[in-house]
Amino acid sequence: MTTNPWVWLAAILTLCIYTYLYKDNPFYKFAEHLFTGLAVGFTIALTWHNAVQPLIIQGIFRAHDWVLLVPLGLGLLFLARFVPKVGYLMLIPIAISLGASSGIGLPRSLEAHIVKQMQGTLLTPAMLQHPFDPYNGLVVGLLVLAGVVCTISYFFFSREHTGALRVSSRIGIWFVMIGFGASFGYTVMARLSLFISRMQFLMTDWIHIIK
Amino acid sequence: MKKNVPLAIVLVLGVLFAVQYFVPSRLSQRLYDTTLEWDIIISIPALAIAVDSLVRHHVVRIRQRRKGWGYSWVYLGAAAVMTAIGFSGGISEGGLFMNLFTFALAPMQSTMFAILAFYMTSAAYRAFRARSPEATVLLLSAFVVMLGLIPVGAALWRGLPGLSEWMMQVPNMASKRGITFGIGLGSAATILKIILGLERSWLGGSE
Amino acid sequence: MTRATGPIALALLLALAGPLGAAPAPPGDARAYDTPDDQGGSITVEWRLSPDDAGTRLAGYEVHRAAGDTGRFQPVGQVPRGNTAYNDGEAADGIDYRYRVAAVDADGAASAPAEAGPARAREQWFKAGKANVLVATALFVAMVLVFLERARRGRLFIRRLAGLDAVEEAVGRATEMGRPILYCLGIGLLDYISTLAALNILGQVARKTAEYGTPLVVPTCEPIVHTVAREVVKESYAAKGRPDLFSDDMVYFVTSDQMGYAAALSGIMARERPATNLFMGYYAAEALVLAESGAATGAIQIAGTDQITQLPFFITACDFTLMGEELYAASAYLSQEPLLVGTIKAQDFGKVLIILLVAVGSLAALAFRSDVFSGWFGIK
Amino acid sequence: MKFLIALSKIDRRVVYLLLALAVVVPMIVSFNVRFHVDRSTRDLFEAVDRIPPGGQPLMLVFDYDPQIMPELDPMATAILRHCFARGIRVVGVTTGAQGAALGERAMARAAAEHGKRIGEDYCYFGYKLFLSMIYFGENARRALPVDHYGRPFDSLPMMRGIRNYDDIPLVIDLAGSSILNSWIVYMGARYHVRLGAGVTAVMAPDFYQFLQTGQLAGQLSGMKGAAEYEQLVVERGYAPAKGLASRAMNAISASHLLLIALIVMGNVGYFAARRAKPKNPQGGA
Repeated sequence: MTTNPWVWLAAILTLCIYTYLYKDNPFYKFAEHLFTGLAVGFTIALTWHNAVQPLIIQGIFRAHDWVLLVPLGLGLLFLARFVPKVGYLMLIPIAISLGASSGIGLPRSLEAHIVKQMQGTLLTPAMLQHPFDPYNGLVVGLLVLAGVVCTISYFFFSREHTGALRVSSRIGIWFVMIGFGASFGYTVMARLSLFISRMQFLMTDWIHIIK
Repeated sequence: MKKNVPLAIVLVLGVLFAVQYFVPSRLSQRLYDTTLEWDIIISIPALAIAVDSLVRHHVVRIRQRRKGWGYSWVYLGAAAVMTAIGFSGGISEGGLFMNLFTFALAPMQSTMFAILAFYMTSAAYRAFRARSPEATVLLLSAFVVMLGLIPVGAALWRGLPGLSEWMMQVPNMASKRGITFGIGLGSAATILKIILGLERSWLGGSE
Repeated sequence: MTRATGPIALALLLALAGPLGAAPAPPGDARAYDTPDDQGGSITVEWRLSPDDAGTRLAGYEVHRAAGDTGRFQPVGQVPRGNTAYNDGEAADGIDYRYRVAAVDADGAASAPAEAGPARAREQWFKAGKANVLVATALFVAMVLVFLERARRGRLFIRRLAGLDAVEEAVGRATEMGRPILYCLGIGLLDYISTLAALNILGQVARKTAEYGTPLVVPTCEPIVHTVAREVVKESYAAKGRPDLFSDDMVYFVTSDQMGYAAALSGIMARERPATNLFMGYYAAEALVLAESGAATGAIQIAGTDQITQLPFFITACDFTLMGEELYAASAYLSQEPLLVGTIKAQDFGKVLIILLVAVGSLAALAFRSDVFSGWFGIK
Repeated sequence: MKFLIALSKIDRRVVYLLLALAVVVPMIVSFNVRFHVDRSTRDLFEAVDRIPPGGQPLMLVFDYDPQIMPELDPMATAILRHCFARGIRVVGVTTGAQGAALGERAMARAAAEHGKRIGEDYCYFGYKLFLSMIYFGENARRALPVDHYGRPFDSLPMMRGIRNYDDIPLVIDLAGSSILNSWIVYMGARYHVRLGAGVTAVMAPDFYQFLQTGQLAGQLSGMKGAAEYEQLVVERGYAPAKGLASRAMNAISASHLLLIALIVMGNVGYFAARRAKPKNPQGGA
C-alpha cells in the first residue's frame, strides 16, 4: 500500500462515491457535499484568475483600457437582483448576451444543421461508379436518403400520422431506434474503459495488487 | 415598459449579428471580437447571484436544523477553503490548490463518470426488452454492435465487426441527420422568435 | 554492348546532374489575387509544384514581393515543399504588388522565379462563399414571417404531441402522491435553445404546481440560467395567485461542475424521493447518471433534449423522451400562444422544402452527372 | 416458469455486483485468451519489427491526455516493450501539454524494466509545439534544441546523425483527437513520413480510410488494439507475459458478455411472464 496521503485521499473519495450504488449513505453524502463544495470554490478561484485578473484588473486598472468599464458596468447590473425595486435591470445584461448570441446563432445554425447536412445527403455522380459499395455506393446513398426523409417525416407536426405519413414515420422511428441502439452499444466500451481505469488506480497506485 | 428595453436590445443585437456573419470587413470582425470579450466580462458578476443562492440555501438548512444539515457545513466549508486557497496561494501546478484538484476533485469527477458503466448495464438490462417492434429494433441493434466490438463476436462470425461499424456509419448517420434537420429548423425558428420578441421565457415570465 | 552504353551513360549523367549543384526546376503558372471574403490586408499567391517537388531534394518555396511597378523584390515568406499557395497577410490595401515564387533546395540554391501579379488587397463587405447560407437564412425568415401572419389570422392545425400528455400526467401523479417534482434544466448556458425551451416548460410546470400546491425542486447548474429560472418560477406562482407558496429554496444553485451537479442530483433524488423527475434542456454524459439514479427511486421520468448523443440513454432510462425538435415544439405548444404555432408550421414547410431540394438535387446530379448541386451546398 | 420470470427481475445491486466482478476478476487473475489480431494491428507490429536494432530510432508521439489515457497508455507500453526488447531506439515527444507527464512516465517505466539508458537507447523531448514537429522535417536539431530535461540535442549520442524525418524510419502517433489528421496531412504528405497510429475505439472508424490508402502503415484501435499488440509481442518472444491491456481487454470482453447475457435473460423472463399471464388473469398487472 502506498504511503502517499494524497493517494489515500483520492482512493477513499473514489470508494465513497461508489457506495451510492448500494444505497444513499453517510459516506456518499459526505463525498457529494465535499465534491460540490470544492467544485464551487474551484470555479470561483478560476474565474478570479482567468477572467477577473486578466480582463478587469490588468485590462482596466493596469493597462487603462477604460472601454472595458462598459461591459463591467453592464455586468454589475446583475446585482440589481438584490435591490427589489430595480431588479428588472438585470434583464439588460441578459438581453445583451442573448441578443448577440441569437444573431450569431441564426445563420450558423442554418448552415451547420441544414445546408451542410443537405450536402451530405445528396446523391452524387461518383456513387454511380461503385453502386454497391457499402459506404459510398448508390444503394447506400438511396438508403441514407430514405432514412433521412422518413426520420424527418416522423417530426412532421402539421398532420396526424395517418396514411402514407404513418408508414414513413414508422420507418423513420425504426431508423432512429437502430441508430440509438448502435450508439448505446458503441458507448458501453468507452464507459467500461473509464471504470477499468478507476480500478487500475485503486489496484496499482493505492494497494499495489497488480503491477 | 420594464421589459421593452431588453426586448429592443435583443432585436437590435440579433439583427446586427445575423448580418455581421455575412460581412467580412474589418469593422464587422472587430465588432464580433469585442462582443465575445465583453460577454465574458458581463457574465462575471452573475456568479455572485449563484454564490448568494447556494449560501442562503445551506444557511437556511443549518438554521432550521433540517435533516442532514451537518452536510451543509461540509459543503460550505469545502467551498470556502477552496476559494480561500485559490485566492491566497495561487493556482500553479504542485501547490495546495492544484493538489486538492488532482487528488480530491478530479478523482470524484472521474469516478462519477465511471459510474456510468454500472448505469449502462442496469439501464440496458431493464429497458432492452422486446415489448414493441421499436424496442426490439433498439435492442437488436445494440446487441449486434456490442457483440461486434469484442473478440468473441469476430469468432462467432467474421463479418460481425464490419456490420457493427456499418450500422454506426450508415443507418445511425441517416437517423441523426433526419433529427438534425428538425433541430436546425426548430432552433432557427426559436432564435427568430427571440429576436422578434415572441419567445420571452428569458424575461422571467411569459407575460 | 556498345549500343547500350550510350543511353545508360546519359541516364547516369542526368541522374547525377540533379544532386550535383544545378538549381531546382521552377514552379509553374504563378498567380496572385486578393484573398476573397476577408477584411483586407491579404493577397493569396498560387503556383503549380516544381517538377523536383516529388523528390526529397527540395526544401520548399520562397515568395518575394515588390510594391508598385518599380519596387525592389523583398522576401516575404516561405513554405515547405508540397505547398501550392502562400497567403501574404502583410499586404497593405490598395497597393499593387508583384510576386515571385522560387523553388529552393536543401542547400539554399533557388530556381528561376515564377512571376505573378500585380494584385491588390481589398476589404470585402460580403462573404460570397456564404451566399448559400444567406439564401437559406432569408428564405427561412420569410417562411416564418408568412406563417406568423397566417397564424394571426386564424387557427392552424398542429397534431397533439404525445409528450405533452405525459408531462401533465406526471405533474398530476406527484400531486396525488404528495411528493415533490424535480425539474432539471441541464448544464447548458442561457443562450442554448434547449435551455430556453426548458425554461418555457418550467414556467408551465410551475403554474401547475402553484395551482395544486405540489412541492417543486429546481437545482440549477449555471449562474445566469439560475437567475432566470428563479424569476420564471416566482412569476408563475404570482400569476396563479399563489406567491405565498413560492420560496427562495425552490430554485437553488448547486455547482457548475458537470459531474458535481450529477452527484448532487443523485443525492437529492435518493433523499427527497420526488414522484416525478423532469430533465429538460442541454445534457452531456451526466444524462444517464441522472436518469438511472432517478429510475432507482421509482419516479416517473420525462426527458427532453436536442443533444442527439444523449437521446439513446434518455430513451432507455426514462418513461418518455422528447427528441430534438419535439422539445422546442412542446415548449411552444405548452405556452398556448397561437403565434408560436405559426413557427411550427414554418418548420414543417421547411422540412418539405428540404426533402424536395434533396430529391431534385440528387436526381439532377445523377441525370447530368454533375457536382454543381452538391457543390452549391458545400462550404469551404 | 417462476425461475424464468425471476430472470427478468434481478435486483439492480446484483447487476452492479456482477459487473464489478466481471471487471475486477479478469484484472487480478490473468486469463490467457487468444485474440484474433486485426490486420491493422499486425501491420503496425510488422512495421516496428522491421526497424533494424541499434540504428535509426522510432518516434513515439504521446498526443493524449489523462481522460483517454486508459486506452492509449497500454499501447505506448506495449510498443515500448517491443522496441526495447528488440533493441530499437525510441524518441519520445508530445504535441499536447497534458501528454508530457504521461509520456515521461510511460518511457521511464519501460526503460527501467529493460535497463535502457537515456540518451543512448531512448530520448524524451516532452511537450513541443506541433509547428516544431513540422519544422523537424526541415531541421531536427533546431526543431528540438533541448530534451525534456534541458539537455542539448547534440549531447544526446543517439540523436547524432538525425537530420530530419528522413532519418526516422517510423513515427507512431498515439492520439485522442484530430491531431492525427494533422500528422497525416503535414508529416505524411509533405515529408513522406512513414506513419502509424494508435487511437481510441470511438475515433478508430474515422481513420480506416487512411489505412486503405496506405497513408497509415498500421493502426491500433482502442484497448482491443493494445491487447492484440501485446499478444504479438509475447508470441514473438519479446516478453514473457501479457500486460495490462490484455487484462483490461479480458475485463471488457467479460463485461460485454455479461451485458449480453443480462439482456437475453431479461427477455427470456419477460416472455415467460407474458405467457404465464393468460393462465391466471387474476394475477396483478
